[in-house]
Amino acid sequence: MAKGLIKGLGITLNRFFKPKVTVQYPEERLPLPDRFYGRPEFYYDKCIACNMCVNACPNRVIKLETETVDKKKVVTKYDFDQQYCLFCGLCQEACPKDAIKFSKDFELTRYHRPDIKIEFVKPEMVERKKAEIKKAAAEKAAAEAAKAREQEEQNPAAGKEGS
Amino acid sequence: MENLFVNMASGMRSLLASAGLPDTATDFILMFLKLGAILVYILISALWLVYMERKVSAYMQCRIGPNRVGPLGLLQTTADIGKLISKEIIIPRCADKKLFLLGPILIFMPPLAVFAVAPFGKDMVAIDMNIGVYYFLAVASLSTVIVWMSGWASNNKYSLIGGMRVVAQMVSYEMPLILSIVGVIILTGTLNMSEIIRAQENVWFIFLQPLGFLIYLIAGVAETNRAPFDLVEGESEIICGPFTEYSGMGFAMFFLAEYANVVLVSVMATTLFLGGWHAPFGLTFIPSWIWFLLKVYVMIFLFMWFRWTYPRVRVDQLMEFGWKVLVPLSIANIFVTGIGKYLYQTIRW
Amino acid sequence: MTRQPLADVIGELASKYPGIEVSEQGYLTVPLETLVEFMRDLKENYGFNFLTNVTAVDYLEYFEMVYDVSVVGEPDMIHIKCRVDRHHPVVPSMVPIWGGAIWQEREVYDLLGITFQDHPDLRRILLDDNWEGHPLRKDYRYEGGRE
Amino acid sequence: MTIKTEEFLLNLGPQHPSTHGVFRIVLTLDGETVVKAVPVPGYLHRGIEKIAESRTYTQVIPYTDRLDYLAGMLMNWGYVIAVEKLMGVEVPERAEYIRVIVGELARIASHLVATGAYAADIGGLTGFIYTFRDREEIMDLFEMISGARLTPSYMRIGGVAYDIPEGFIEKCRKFLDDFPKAIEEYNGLITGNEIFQARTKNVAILPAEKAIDMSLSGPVLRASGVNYDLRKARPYSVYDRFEFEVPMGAKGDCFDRYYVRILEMEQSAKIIRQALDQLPEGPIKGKVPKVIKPPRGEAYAEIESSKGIMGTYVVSDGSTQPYRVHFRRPSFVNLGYLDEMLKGWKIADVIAILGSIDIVLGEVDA
Repeated sequence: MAKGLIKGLGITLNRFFKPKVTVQYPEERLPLPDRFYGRPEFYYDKCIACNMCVNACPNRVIKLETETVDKKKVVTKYDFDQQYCLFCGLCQEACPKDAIKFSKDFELTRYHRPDIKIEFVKPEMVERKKAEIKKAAAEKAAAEAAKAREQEEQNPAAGKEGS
Repeated sequence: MENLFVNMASGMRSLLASAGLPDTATDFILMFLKLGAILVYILISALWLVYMERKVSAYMQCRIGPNRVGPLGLLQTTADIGKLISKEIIIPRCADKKLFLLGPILIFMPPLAVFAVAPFGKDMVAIDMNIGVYYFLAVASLSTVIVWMSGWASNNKYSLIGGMRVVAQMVSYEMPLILSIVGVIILTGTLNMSEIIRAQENVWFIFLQPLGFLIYLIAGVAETNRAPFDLVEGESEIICGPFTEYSGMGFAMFFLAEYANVVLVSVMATTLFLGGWHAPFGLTFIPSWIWFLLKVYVMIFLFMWFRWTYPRVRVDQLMEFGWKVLVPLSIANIFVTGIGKYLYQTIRW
Repeated sequence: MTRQPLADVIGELASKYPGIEVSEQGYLTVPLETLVEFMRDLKENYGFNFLTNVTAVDYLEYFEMVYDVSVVGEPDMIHIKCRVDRHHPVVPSMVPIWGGAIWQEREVYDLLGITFQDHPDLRRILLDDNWEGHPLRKDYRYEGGRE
Repeated sequence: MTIKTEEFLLNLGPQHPSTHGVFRIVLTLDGETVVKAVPVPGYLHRGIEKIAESRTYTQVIPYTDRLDYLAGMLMNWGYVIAVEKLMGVEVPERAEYIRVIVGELARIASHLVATGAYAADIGGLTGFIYTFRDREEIMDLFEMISGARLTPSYMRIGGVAYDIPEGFIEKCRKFLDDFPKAIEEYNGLITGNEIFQARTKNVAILPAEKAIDMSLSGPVLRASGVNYDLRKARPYSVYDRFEFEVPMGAKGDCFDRYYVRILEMEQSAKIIRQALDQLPEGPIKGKVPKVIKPPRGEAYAEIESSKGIMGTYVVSDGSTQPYRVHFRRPSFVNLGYLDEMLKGWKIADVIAILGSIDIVLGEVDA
């Protein structure tokens, strides 16, 4: 009559002496797979400002702003509003240059609401990039000028004819 | 060791007597000391039992349970109580304020009062009453009124349903509880707890009254409102029953009182069926009071084991089981016991 | 009992009820007037006893009720549509035929504002009782949202 | 003497330990007996159908996860299959097999929650912890294959997002090997328990005709003895290649509804085993253009989700965004008969009956 009741007691008592499955979290951690969607990471130098991730995002989490310096796009703002993120990975999938990626960091809680929004691009990064572009452009211009001068020197007649 | 507490008491008595106090005053002071000791014991054991319950449940569920506050998490309950004390006591609008606040104050009274007659060891009983069992049954059932009162005073429908369930459950399970004890009383012919324990020197009544013990066990679980008879709280149905609206210390009092009741029922089971302070297999080198507590904790473990294995019965099934199964069985038990005793006596004499 | 092939059923129905349009995929468009009669016929004579899906679409000029009816234990399913006047969106309820329409029609009523005649309990179901408008209509404008 | 009694209203929910979320039932009670019950859903309504109208076809996928969040994979599947039908996309075989594997894993996960939560509803919390312990294994598998545990967003139109990672198959097989033991444990602790049986047997018997009439589906329908499982009746994907049975109940009471789920888990494990054995090599995504623009038209497709028939109706106006998306959510439709089912039972049975239908509020309220 009470067979099931006694069997149930047996199961719980059996479990009482068996090893436990708890993982003592902050000290012990389970390994995370490579595909895990944790905190997003942005690689500033890889980004080509193609806007693919912005368009792929279902929840309009990413805000991308660019500035054109010497015909080149410079990312001046890449804000990731994490509180609205669905962690679906569509941005990562859309990015052609792997500039946005999800890391394995899952401890995303913050004490203050504004801290949740990640502003990836720092002003100094923009400055550096701009300087780099300008420098590259200047170098290129200088090289071109030098080349032109060289050509001119080698072939002064042609230059004159052209003008 | 054996007479640790007894010697302490007699030492105290002689100390007070040497101070020139009259006998009545000494008795008076000593009585208070004994009751104070019981109070401390109940509170500490309630705290410890909350911890034990959490550990037992965790171990049965492949978990570890509290292990952060203090060594092995031993201070977890203390921390919880500290938190509950510091919380605001919220009184619902339109609640009967006086009764609402009276509930948690009174809830500890019945178990406290009953423990006065509990024999914790050889000669270790605060008040050796000759109607101890009767006193236990009478006072212990008082808590019903208090729980019902708090349920009614809360002005919450869940609380009210819970309160009504308490009454219904107590009325139907007090009956088999008492009737199951009657078997023991027939065997011993006394209501005095110490006498009952002394009568079990050779054989524990669990062997003479197995059915009585089983009925007592089931009814005892129902008395303490624990699974599978935890309809009063019935978390998945009526939130927390009569305690739904209680917060902070009020809730903590009910919570601890539940464990005090568990200890109480276990103490009674030990006294009536498990041979009280008698040591089994002649292991008398262990003091009697340790044996007693050991048996009490085995009983408590049994209660916890039930709770973490069984689902809850339904209210009509509870009533049916109480009235249609337990009451007839316990009456049959009394009948058989009576005949058995008569036969025993006629054959012997 | 072997069932009539689905294509035959559709063909037979199309010839039986004059106003029915059949699309390439086998979707039926039934006029509102014969809808109840058609549905009852479908259940009682063709054994389509399981109403899986009831919904509606707002096409700005008109509403379109969509019913998907199938047979328990069989692969057959018919996709039935019915145009409803947008200014006077009243449709006969399917609850008397298939009880399962009860909540789905409430949902349609709630989100698209189509009224069902003879529905036993036509109240809003997902939105608040005091909600204004019907969100799944294409001309529904909402304010708020984030930032 | 007669005592004058009065009926009273009890508001069960939206905040209640065992309404499985934010569901509310307004009960009219006579003592403990239910006289009238009015279910009130909608507390978790997020307007997913409306949101979907302003998203591209691919962007809807993460929102479908949030319908039945206990079986996100199946919800993904139900949506993509409708878009694929609309576009006429061929899904490669390997992708179909992967879908079957993760879909059946999701079914087991969902049923584990249903089983455990049901045990907790009846009052035995230990069963709940046991099932969640084993569900964790499935969550780990999902994490491995899709990167997320609960909301995988794993399926894509025309295939799946990623191929099976290394170690997944071994881990999956290990889970399947351990699973019968776990089921034995549930049967010992929950199913076989006399108190549990007393609480659930003969409670809220649902006759087959009524179940069909009310469009109930999934385990709720099959518990009443109706053989209607889309995987068998109208095999989609590659389900026609597997050998499995459709478990059915005899009576249609709460116990049958509970036990059918346990039996279904066993069958799902069987399907996964076969799918792992037959898993072909090949691409995981069909020929789908980068920008998904289905032709004008509409499609309605159904799959058998863990709660019942999950259908998706998609209307396309030829742009990149769906004109209208409608989800036929099984939990929502299954609840339609709740008010009648509850009548005449006790408060404790209300919980038992609601639990036996196994609802997920994300799905009910969409």
